[in-house]
Amino acid sequence: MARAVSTSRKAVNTALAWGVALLIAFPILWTFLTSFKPEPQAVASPPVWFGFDWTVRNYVDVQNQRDYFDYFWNSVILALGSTALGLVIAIPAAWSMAFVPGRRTKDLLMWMLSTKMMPGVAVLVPIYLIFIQLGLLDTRIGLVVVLMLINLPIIVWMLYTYFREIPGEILEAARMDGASLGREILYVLTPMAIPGIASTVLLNIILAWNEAFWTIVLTTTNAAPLTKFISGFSSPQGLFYAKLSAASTMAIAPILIMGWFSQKQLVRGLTFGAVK
Amino acid sequence: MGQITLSGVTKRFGETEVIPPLDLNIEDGEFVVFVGPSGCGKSTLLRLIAGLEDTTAGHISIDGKDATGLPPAKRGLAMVFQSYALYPHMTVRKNIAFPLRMAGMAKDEQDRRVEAAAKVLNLTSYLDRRPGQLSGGQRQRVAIGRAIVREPAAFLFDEPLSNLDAALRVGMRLEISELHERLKTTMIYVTHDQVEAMTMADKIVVLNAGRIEQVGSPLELYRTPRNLFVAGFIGSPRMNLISGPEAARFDAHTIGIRPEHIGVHPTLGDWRGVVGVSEHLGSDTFFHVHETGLAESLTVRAGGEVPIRHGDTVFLTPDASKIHRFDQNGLRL
Amino acid sequence: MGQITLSGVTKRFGETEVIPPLDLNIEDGEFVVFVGPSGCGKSTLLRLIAGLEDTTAGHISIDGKDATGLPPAKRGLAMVFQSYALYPHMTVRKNIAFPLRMAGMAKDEQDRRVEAAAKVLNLTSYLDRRPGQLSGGQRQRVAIGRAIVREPAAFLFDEPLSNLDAALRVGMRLEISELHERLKTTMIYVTHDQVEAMTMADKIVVLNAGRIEQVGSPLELYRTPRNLFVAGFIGSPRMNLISGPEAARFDAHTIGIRPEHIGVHPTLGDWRGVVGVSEHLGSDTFFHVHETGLAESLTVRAGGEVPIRHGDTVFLTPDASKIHRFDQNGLRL
Amino acid sequence: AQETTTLTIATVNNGDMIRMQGLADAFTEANPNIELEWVTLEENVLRQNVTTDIATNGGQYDVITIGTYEVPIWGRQNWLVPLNDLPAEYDVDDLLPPIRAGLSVDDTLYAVPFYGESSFVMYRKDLAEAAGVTIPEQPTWDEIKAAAAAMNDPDAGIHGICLRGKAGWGENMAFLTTMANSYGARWFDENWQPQFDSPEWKAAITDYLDLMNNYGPPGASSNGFNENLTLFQQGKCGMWIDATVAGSFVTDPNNSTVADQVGFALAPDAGQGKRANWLWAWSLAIPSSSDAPEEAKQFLAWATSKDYANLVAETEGWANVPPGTRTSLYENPDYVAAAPFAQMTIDSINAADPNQPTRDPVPYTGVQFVAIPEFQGLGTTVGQEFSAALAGQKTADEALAAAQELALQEMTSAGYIQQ
Amino acid sequence: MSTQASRSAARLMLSPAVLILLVWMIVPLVLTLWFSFQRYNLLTPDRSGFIGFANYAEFVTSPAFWLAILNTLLLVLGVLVITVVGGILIALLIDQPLWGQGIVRILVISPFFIMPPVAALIWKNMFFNPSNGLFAEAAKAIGMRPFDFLGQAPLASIILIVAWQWLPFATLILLTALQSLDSERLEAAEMDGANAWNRFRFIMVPHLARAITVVVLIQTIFLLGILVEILVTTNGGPGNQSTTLTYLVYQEAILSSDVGAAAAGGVVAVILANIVAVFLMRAIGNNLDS
Ligand SMILES: Nc1ncnc2c1ncn2[C@@H]1O[C@H](COP(=O)(O)OP(=O)(O)OP(=O)(O)O)[C@@H](O)[C@H]1O
Ligand SMILES: Nc1ncnc2c1ncn2[C@@H]1O[C@H](COP(=O)(O)OP(=O)(O)OP(=O)(O)O)[C@@H](O)[C@H]1O
Ligand SMILES: [Mg+2]
Ligand SMILES: [Mg+2]
Repeated sequence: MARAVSTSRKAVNTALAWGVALLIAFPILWTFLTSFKPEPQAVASPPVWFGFDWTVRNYVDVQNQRDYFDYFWNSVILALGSTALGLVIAIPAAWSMAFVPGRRTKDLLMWMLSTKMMPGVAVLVPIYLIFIQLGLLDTRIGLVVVLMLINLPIIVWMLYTYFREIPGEILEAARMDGASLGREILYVLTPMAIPGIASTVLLNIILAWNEAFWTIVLTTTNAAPLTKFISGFSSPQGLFYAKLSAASTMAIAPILIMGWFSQKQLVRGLTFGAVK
Repeated sequence: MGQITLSGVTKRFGETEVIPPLDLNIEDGEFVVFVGPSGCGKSTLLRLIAGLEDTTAGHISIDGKDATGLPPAKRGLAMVFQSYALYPHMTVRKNIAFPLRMAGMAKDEQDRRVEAAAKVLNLTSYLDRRPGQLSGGQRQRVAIGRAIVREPAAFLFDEPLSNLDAALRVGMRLEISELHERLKTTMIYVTHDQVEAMTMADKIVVLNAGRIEQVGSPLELYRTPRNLFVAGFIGSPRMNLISGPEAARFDAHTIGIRPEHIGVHPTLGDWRGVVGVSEHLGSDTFFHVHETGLAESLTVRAGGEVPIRHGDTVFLTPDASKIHRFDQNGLRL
Repeated sequence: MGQITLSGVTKRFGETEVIPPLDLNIEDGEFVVFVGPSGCGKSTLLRLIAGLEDTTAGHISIDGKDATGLPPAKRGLAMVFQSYALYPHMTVRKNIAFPLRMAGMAKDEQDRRVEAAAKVLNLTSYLDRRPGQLSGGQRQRVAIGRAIVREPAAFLFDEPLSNLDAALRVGMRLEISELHERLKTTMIYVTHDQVEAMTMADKIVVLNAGRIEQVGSPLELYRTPRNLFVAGFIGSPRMNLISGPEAARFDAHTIGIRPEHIGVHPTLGDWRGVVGVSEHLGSDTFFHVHETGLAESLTVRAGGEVPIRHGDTVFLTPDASKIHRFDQNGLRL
Repeated sequence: AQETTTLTIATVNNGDMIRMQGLADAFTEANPNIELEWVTLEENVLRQNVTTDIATNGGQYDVITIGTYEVPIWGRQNWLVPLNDLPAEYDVDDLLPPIRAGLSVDDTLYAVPFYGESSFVMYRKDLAEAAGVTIPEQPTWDEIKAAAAAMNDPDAGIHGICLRGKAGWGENMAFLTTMANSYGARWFDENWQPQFDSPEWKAAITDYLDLMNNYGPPGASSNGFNENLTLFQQGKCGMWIDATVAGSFVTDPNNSTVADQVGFALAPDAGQGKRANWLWAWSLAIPSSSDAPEEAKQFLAWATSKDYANLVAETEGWANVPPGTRTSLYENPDYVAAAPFAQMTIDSINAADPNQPTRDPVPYTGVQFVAIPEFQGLGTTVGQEFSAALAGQKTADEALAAAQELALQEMTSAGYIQQ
Repeated sequence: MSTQASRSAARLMLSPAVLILLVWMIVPLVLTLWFSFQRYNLLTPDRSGFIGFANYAEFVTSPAFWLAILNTLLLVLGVLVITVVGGILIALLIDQPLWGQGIVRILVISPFFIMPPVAALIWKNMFFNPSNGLFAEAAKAIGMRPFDFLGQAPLASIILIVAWQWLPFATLILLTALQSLDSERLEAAEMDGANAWNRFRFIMVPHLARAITVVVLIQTIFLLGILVEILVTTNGGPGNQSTTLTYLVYQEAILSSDVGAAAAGGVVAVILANIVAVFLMRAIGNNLDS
């Protein structure tokens, strides 16, 4: 409704929204702040807000304990690798479901989702044994495959809902124009679905980055990502709030920044067909 | 070349037979319009010809060769879709060149053909825009351009104008007709708008529930509709249909008389009635006449400046030579 | 009651003045159509009356009382939207009853009114369906039903038929006209389709870029368009406009002559030309005549059965009494 | 060129281990053919990863950090490489006897201690003085209770006593088992019958709950070692009974606000002949699935050697040397001078007897644990019962009854109790 | 679109995804089923063999079992209610015209990017801790006794953490749905005399139904598997106050190293998850089709 909103009303909205937003983001902001405090000031009572002795010592300490970048790169590789692999498998599947739907398509999709409901802990030992057999323990490729499998249903679903909004006529036009199936997907479907694929990729990267069960269980050093990095900080000895904050900040910062910068794309596609 | 023959072509979706066995012959260079109410199977028939659907039974041959099993790209046909189906991520130039690129044509030959098509369609200055930056009519022209460059044996159009507004529709209608005059390529054109059918077609195929009701030139259908369905479908406003004693007077189960073949007079005439809504178009006036005892309402066309208003009593006289007679099965007598 | 007066009503969106100060008076019971090209401000004007937009300046009074500041619900007006704006999760019955429910009306009174409206609109057998299960025309009727039950002082329609196909549009047009005959309530109807405007209106308001070009009955506009804009806008096919020496002959900068006021003859006439595309509608034929030296193309309407084809040379004769003359500012002389 | 071998070392993320990572360059310089990869994890995650790996023969690690609980069990399964062939200069006999015993199965050494610990009482001298109580070197539980009552001042943010409350066999149950030991209670009788229905357990748990409810910090049911350490360093605890390694943390002026006010005492007793102190050693071992056992041994020998102790002393000072493993360290005057808690530590360690943890005879070994595989799970579920009691969600009797029931079920299904 | 050729192509292109997911599901499931009938403790490999339903019996009769089911349901429902209601309110709020909308949005979605262990650590240490946490400080500042969140209200605390993590997701989807609401429909309701509350109740909420079901479906899938948050904060306690089914299985698998019992628990969990799934899919499937 395009009636003028009074300035006072807008001011009230703004104040409310900022209040809520700051409240929601507060734990993160506070962690960030704390990461620059000396340990004793991190637990000072009453809490210090800004008037503390700013220091990057905590970051140095954390970095000295273990090399952040090893973990960081593994996180990047696992997130990107599993996403890329997932796309390669999911795009054809989503194409099939969206453009050649059968009576079972919905059931199939729901079945795929239901594979996500299997509790990881229950199948930990079988998976671990299989990984030993295949020599995949603590390998990036092993983790890439597992993360891909975990997120595949979500990728397929998102792409499916996105593809469904692309008129089939365009693909038919490509077919009439002499494009083979592969070219139809490569030249027409994929470029058209870029926004949807982008948000799928973003969501998948986030999910893969933050996966904190298999990545901890199936890795030791070579493939260990930031989740493993942070799990070594969950209770160090003595006063540790500031160091914990520093390590936490390091673990979440890359994905948080990526998320902030790409939130438009992420939001645009993140509907799972909930919005028609 | 573009001679297309359907023999015994049938289409079933699961249990429902959308197209019962159907024969049709389309000559090279003809402009054929498929017309019929929504859901009658026009698009399905067109898609069968295009190869976008499999036939359940029957054969399709193009230029004498059996094309029933060929994939769409191999049939040498081009299609223009209702939604235009442009590739939104490509420029107009790339859109038009796409079929050539897929055919592996040399780059400069592609360019040459695209330029030529763009010139024909007045698109030259838009070649580097994306479809999203074009108006509806321009988009439609791009879709046609994409069809032209392939130099197909025949063009297939599926309601290409239905997304345009009234004024544009009239303009594009003319452009397509002129294109046909120029290229003389076979065109198969689907619409449910009978004005389009009448004004564009060499031959109209009237479909109803997947069956062909009548095939003929526009004026054939206008003058001698084979049955009630065609009579009611062709002509605008619709033909007035009257049954009962008045029809019996003409030795028919039902008689039909078009609005333009009825005379109006304030005091003299065969049928008496009261004027309901009257639509003044300036050039013409359409009266809806009630309480005639013949049908709920009779539509009558009169000149632009007839001094008759809502509520007046009028007398109507049909032009006897223009009365259509139908038997109880709805077939023309 | 539904007498509406706009005085000095102005609307600005940010910097752009969409409606410059505008005065308009709408009498109780009138059927007023706002017509004009896309983006000219028709919807905005309607929404100003409805109260869905604030006026930047000026006053709106309804039945003599100032309504400028009233919220929409308090103005006693009902609106039918282009998209129908039905509530998809409610049955037809609930949709129609919604305004009554909001007004806190007793349940049985609600039912009574809904039944009555449904009967008027032929919706009785669909009352328990959801909008999603209805055809376009039925949905449109539900939207009207929802407007009727409130017994508003005036109905506002914003292009209510533009989402319907041609045939349905004609039917619904009639239904709305008949509704107006029956209810005699003020109706303000927005469209950009001049056929709708001509056939439905008691009074047409032609808008262009937010300004009123002319107000008058359909035939007034058809016969005496005040300027070139109205002349070109009203009438279908469009009036032929000719400027240059031929216009000078008539002491004007531009002359206009409607297609239906030009005679065609194979050998005799004022203007010589070559027939391009001809559109045979059965009842009429429209010729597009080129190479006249007067304008790119002149449109001529002839009877249904004229033996003239593409490429023929013809002679045209305008009906001198029907020639419209305009000065260099486009104003009628 | 020599082939380099990479050793993957799983360590727990405590200060001593992390310090070792920093100093490991000394090792790799001396052994250029060996590269070290560190996996540093929080204790529970470490245990979970290492257990899964070793039990499935995954071969992820060459050196693992495990405790006195795992060593005998895993050694018996032949999951660990025996360490009887350590070089002479390593001086195995210098290891403290109770610790060495805990890391051996049938006289075969399966792990070498990195640091060892017992538990003792840490208290605030200033608060005790202000409250007018003295805490003797060998306190009884009654004296502890009295001192806690005297020092408790919640309005000033000071709690009389801080004890573990977080559920876990290595968390609250480590403390509670030693407390129960000192009250004369035991986990099982000689026939593996659970004993939580005994009056000794009842007394121990009741006293524990009283202490914590009256003089403990809020939220004690989620406090473990780290939480209590933080509280004590902030000066919020009058007393704290916990691991002897904490001695160096609470006296470290960099992190502790009360560094110069800490007094130490042996763990309390209740007149039953046993003190409430435990015995634990974080130790290094080599899984039999390792593909480089020889290089791993070299590393083990270096990391737990006297030379390593000297290296730490050189770089970080004597107070930071890993304690509790070698007799020689406690005979070193430099160390004794730098570590005020040294004597108390060695006395506590020597006072613990894994084979005779409590007054009555038991069929198991282990002071604050029962060295059977089932104890991890059982200890933790029982720990949850007591944690719930501490949170006020159960009474002592309910918790004890539930513990008895759990233990009975577990021991029966595991086959210890024959029906 | 449905020629024979395109249908076979579709089947071909669907098969990799289906096959690998099938393998990913079947192989561990079969192994798990197999283990669930075995005596198999990692730490006592010498004692093994078929023991019938003993593992199941033990798991189901364990005192924590029913509580765990209840806790699981409470956790899932609690988080769903908070995120859906909160999500709607926040979506309504930030959909209004306001200054700095972009930044507000960024702040609101931030928790979505936080990995679960970090989220749990932050909340546990910096907020819930009754001695050093900010909540305790806040309580002290207004003269109240600090509340021991994790000790006294463990499940509620975990629900709070998890809801915090998932609130952005719900908000985003609901916001998008809200923005897709045809403004003409709201205007129609306004013309019909509906006030703001009635427009919300009769127009917006029904419009959001579909988005809500999607939020419920996706979140339920993830919520049923919540583990790390519990592990880091309460370890399922005190007692079994915050033990969920997943945590119970974890306890068997990891703490007791009892693969057999864990497998039995896993099978039970899978069955329960599928019951929930079937319910959800019914509801959602319908809602997604319409
Ligand atoms: N893929 C399909 N599966 C099942 N039935 C279908 C399918 N496609 C079309 N139909 C049915 O076939 C009939 C004919 O459809 P078709 O699209 O050819 O109609 P149409 O004449 O083009 O209608 P319109 O004028 O509305 O475009 C309809 O009843 C339609 O429901
Ligand atoms: N909320 C708005 N903010 C800014 N400009 C607007 C807004 N609404 C409409 N306009 C502008 O006002 C002008 C008139 O719009 P309006 O919708 O009234 O046109 P219209 O005559 O109804 O056109 P159409 O026939 O396409 O519906 C247009 O130029 C449009 O861009
Ligand atoms: Mg169609
Ligand atoms: Mg408009």
